[in-house]
Amino acid sequence: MTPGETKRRRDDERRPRLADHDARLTVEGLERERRALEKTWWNGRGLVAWLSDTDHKAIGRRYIVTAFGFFTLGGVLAALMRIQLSRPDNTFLSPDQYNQIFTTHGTTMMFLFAVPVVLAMGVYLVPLMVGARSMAFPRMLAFSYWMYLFGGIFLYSMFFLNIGPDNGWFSYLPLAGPEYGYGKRADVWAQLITFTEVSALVVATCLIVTIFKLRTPGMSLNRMPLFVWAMLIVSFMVIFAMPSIVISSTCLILDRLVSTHFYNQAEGGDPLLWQHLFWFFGHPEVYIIFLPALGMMSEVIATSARRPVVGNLTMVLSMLSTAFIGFGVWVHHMFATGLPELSLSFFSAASMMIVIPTGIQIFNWIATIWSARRLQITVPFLYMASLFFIFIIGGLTGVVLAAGPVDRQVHDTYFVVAHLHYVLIGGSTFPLLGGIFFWFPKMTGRMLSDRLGRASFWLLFVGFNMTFFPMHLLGLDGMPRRVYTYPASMGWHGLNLLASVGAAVIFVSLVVYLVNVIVSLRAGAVAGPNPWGAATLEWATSSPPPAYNFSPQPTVASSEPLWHTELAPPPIVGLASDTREVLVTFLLDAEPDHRYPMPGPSLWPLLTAITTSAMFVWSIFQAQGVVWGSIPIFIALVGWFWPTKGKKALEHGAPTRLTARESLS
Amino acid sequence: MASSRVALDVSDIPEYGFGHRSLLWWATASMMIIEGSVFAIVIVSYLYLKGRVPHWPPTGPSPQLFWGTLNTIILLASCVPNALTKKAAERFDLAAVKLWLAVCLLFAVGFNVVRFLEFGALNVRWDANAYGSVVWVLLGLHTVHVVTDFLDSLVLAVLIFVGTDLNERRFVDVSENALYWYFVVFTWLPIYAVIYFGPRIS
Amino acid sequence: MPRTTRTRRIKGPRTTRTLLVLVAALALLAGCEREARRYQELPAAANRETAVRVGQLEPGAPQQNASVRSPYQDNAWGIGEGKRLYGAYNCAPCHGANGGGAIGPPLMDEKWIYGSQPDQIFATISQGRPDGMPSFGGHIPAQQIWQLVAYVQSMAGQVAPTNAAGRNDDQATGPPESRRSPLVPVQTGHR
Amino acid sequence: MPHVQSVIHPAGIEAARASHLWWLIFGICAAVWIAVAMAALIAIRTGRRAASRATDRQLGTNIAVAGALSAVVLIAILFESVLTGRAEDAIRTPDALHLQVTANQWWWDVQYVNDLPSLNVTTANEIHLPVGRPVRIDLLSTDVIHSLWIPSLQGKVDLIPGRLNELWLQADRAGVYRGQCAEYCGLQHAKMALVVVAEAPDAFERWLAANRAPAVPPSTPEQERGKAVVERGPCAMCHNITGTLAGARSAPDLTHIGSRSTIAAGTLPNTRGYLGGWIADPQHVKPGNRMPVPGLSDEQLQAVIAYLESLK
Repeated sequence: MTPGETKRRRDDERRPRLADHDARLTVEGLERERRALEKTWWNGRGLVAWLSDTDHKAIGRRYIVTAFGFFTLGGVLAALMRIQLSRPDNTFLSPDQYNQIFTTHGTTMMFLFAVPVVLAMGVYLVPLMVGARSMAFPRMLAFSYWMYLFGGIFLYSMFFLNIGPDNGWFSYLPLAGPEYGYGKRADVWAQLITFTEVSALVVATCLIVTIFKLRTPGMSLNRMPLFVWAMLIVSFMVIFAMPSIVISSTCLILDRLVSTHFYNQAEGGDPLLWQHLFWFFGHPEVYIIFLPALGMMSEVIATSARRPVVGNLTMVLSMLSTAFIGFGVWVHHMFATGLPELSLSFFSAASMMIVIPTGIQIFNWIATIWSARRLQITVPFLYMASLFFIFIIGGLTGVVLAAGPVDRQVHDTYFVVAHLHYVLIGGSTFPLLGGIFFWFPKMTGRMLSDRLGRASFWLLFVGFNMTFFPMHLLGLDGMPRRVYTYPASMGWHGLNLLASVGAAVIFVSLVVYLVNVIVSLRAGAVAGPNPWGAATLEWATSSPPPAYNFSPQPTVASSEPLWHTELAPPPIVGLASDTREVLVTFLLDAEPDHRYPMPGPSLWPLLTAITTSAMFVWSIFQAQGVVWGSIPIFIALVGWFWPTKGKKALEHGAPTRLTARESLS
Repeated sequence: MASSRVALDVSDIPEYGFGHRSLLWWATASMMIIEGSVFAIVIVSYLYLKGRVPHWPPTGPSPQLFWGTLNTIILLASCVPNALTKKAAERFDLAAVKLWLAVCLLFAVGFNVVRFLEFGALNVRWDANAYGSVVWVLLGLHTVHVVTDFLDSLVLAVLIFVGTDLNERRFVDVSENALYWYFVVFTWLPIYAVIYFGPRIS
Repeated sequence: MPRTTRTRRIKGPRTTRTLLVLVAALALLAGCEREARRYQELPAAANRETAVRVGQLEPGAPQQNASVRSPYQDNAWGIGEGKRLYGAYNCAPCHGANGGGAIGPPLMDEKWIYGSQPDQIFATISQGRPDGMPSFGGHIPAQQIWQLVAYVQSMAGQVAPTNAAGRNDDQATGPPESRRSPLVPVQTGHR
Repeated sequence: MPHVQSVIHPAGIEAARASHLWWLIFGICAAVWIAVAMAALIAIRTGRRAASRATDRQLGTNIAVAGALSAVVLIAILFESVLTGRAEDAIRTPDALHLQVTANQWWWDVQYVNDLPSLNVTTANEIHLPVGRPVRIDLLSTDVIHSLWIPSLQGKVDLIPGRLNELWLQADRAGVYRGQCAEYCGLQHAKMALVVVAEAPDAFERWLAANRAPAVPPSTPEQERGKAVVERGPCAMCHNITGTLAGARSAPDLTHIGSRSTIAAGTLPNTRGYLGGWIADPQHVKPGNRMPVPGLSDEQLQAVIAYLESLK
């Protein structure tokens, strides 16, 4: 038996002990601990410190703010389209401008808003909800944010340079291919996808590891909040769905840049291969956007109803089955491509069956509200409850689209535009806005104004239906999607004008929401740790939480720890307060396993993101950019993982002002 | 909760964990899922394209077996020093880790060199037809993994030999790196089968 | 110590801003020029046709170099349209699908019988040449001739690779214009 | 609304099947929506007064019942939809009228295929159909993916380069309908429409015969001049007029342009004024389309218009 083996044997026997009436638990002991933690987890002041921050709360906030920035840009583009379509034969936009605008609108909303923002909510909330001091791999997290930010900046600088993609957010071949996609526009789209893939995959990995290994003792899987479950499932969907678009967009760039023939039917390629690969990612994408919203629904409804959601297990199971079936429905985007009848029937069936699990969840929520212990109709609850009226319409029109013969009529018409906005806005953006409203006090320490909140909600509710409901009728009356104008003789202008007016109402409601945020940041009522009387752990710490989230780290004995204070399980002591240490637990029952020091702030993630972005952009103009551009990335990565004394210094608390040299260690 | 007088004292538990106990293992696992599905999707696309044309390869001969098979052997053989590295790391045997990691790197140099000969043995250019495109991408993707695996093993070896801030977690790194090595080797087997026997079996 | 950091903080952004502005301006030019879709207006130089110089000798200062800029030379859209017209107007049967040449001279090599200057190419297309090159003037509007000129230039690697066309969705015939190495043009004159 | 392009105003059996299925699903979905909305409202009222005495077990059974019900409804819809899909094949008969539609950016090339190729009829952006006879349309594309959609008659099918798709339909009500490209195909996707005229069989046969004939020779000096301009000028580089020197195939066939109701792929009515405006500056009406500004003088333009109008 080598000394190493004896050491392993000994270490495996080291287990936590119960500390009784410990000095560390006296008021002053806890105070001393907090002061030490403040010092250890403090990030320092100044630009460099800001750029090298790795705190999941800071990054989550940045993600959310950035995502809403892109949401605004995408919204402005939508407004331009509504102006153009408000009357027939309008010349407000040229066809070339319109095509770039609708493409960039779709791309922004899917890749730069919907997915990042829901993942960002997870980044901010999951560690708090599972009672962890930090996210796993905080530096990877920072890297993912910078990649996302640079990707968005890349898209919009190209857009303003008139190199905006103009082939639709789905970039069908051969229109986006080397022969018909003149210039660099299609490459810009494909490379933006690469940026967002990288960031989404990294976030998904961080979330999975955090949820599996950093849950505080006592939080066995069956005690995990539903939102955490949703984020876990979504993270797995991301890592299974994204590879498909990784490959297809890479092949697109290769076809355009080095003349491979993946999508060239004359040399054995196939344009439909693109559609299969794209939608094998594209449809799960919808559920990636939608499931986290369901998680938020559950948290908010449980809180408003003062009771846990009915049928916790069925909720989890239906989210799981949605995730599974979600990978088996992609062909319903291709019903018009002339595929064999049999496969169509199969995918029809799958596309209809996926309604059931979502239905079950909706029934569960209704039952929860029904059996509430004095339901409180808060603003977040309004946003969530609107789903019963709006999202349902989207879900039901989804059934319409699953029926082959009808789909071949309304496919690629405004009926589908209406459907997808009812699903995505009704099923994700409404809950998201409610969720922001709900967790705003936790993030900022202040409440949003209830009156402005209600005004904004009702404006959105009215404006949304005004904009998108008429589109069902337009589709049935034969108006195709993606047309930059339409002749007066078709009689579509009345409904289009109505939709455009509705868009204006939506705009007003969002302005009200923004005003509410700005005003409340300054003058909002100060929120306590738990203003809504919610049950989950993020409400156990102060608002906003300290950099180290919890001290002492709580443990749990039920799935609603804050509603069962009588259980009061013993908190955690003994985590180092002079290094950024977290407690790693076992996967299933979250028994304490070992302590693990998290790295401190660093500039390397930013530098790696810069070098990576440079390589990505270079490579769409010159193939050799891939080779030469990779060298700086490698250097940056080595710098990132190179251990130095400096890092030790950081782990023992950041100096008052972080200099670039220190933050590069 | 801070008012409680009883607490769970974790100050005595270890600061590392091997295998599925470590965070790194899970990150590696997630990476392996991602890249595994990437390979799977390219292979599916390969079969899809194969099914659409009468002859496969459409024109020209199939890839020569020699270099690819040789590389398969080298990769499989590299599992031995890799396994020994992993074992050594998991009993904190620094000397053995240094030795076997060095051997692994030698193998890595070997299959990196042979890999570039493989491209020549494909008998087709990427811009000749869809078949050429898909085999080049398949081989290219795996090459990226072979190269990166070599590079990060190299960096790790340097860290081990220089010995800066050498603690248990560095040995965990070695063990996870070995895990990823296995991944690179075992994903090669289906890819090898597809590239070299896909054209031969019709 | 704080001073240095302050100065760095103040100076940093300004320099970067100026830098960004510069880069943006350059990119703007490049981007707009490459991507603009100019359907309607004839580009400034488009209605200039010059006599063709078949011989090398000319009185006084040589005028060859004083040539017009090809209006679509830096415009991916124009080059792409030119490529489409090359097929639509049956240039391929004589000059080859990718300019490899057939009964007509190849267009992808460095040899230019009647000169590689844009206006010379324009004249060749619009006025025709002895031994079989038809005169397309009056049959093809000047705008489209200029698009063809830009495409012909790209076939011999006379335009930036980032503007030249990629492969067609067609049988693979050698590297596409965007992957041809630039050649130094030589005016051979008519044999 | 004119309803010339409406899903719910079918004029053919296939479209009628689809719209029947649509109304069925719509009815069911409307009922479901009302049920859920009511349930939610009542739940909110009950919840506010904390009036529910139901145990989670009871709620669970209700949820299970609701879930089972929705499954049953969905299976019913699926069943009906698959049956409809099968029924659509009924009109696939060998004696069907055979057309071939080839999509181009951004216009439709229409061929009436005859066993004797010499008897083929070529036209563009306008389809004439005999009422009550099944029609098989072979779908091809010369460039990117398009989708042929004539809502009044049948659902859409894509035209994909390198693939041959089929669209089967039958007009049961005489009338003029409109179709449009339904797959985004680039700059002028919005202005890629076509006219469908469903008429009595004998009227159709007359039309077909008329279109089989070559172009009528010019009858006035102006038309004569117009013909000359067309043959000598830019027009002949792309357009075909059977029986003249204009024989190119990369633009719509003009042999009987005078008899068509629209120009520029269903974009403009085919009147003297619009025709003139279109020829004078196609890029103004349809920016980016493949017809260049021909740069004709005024009297050339007038002559060309006179000639084209004479091509009945």
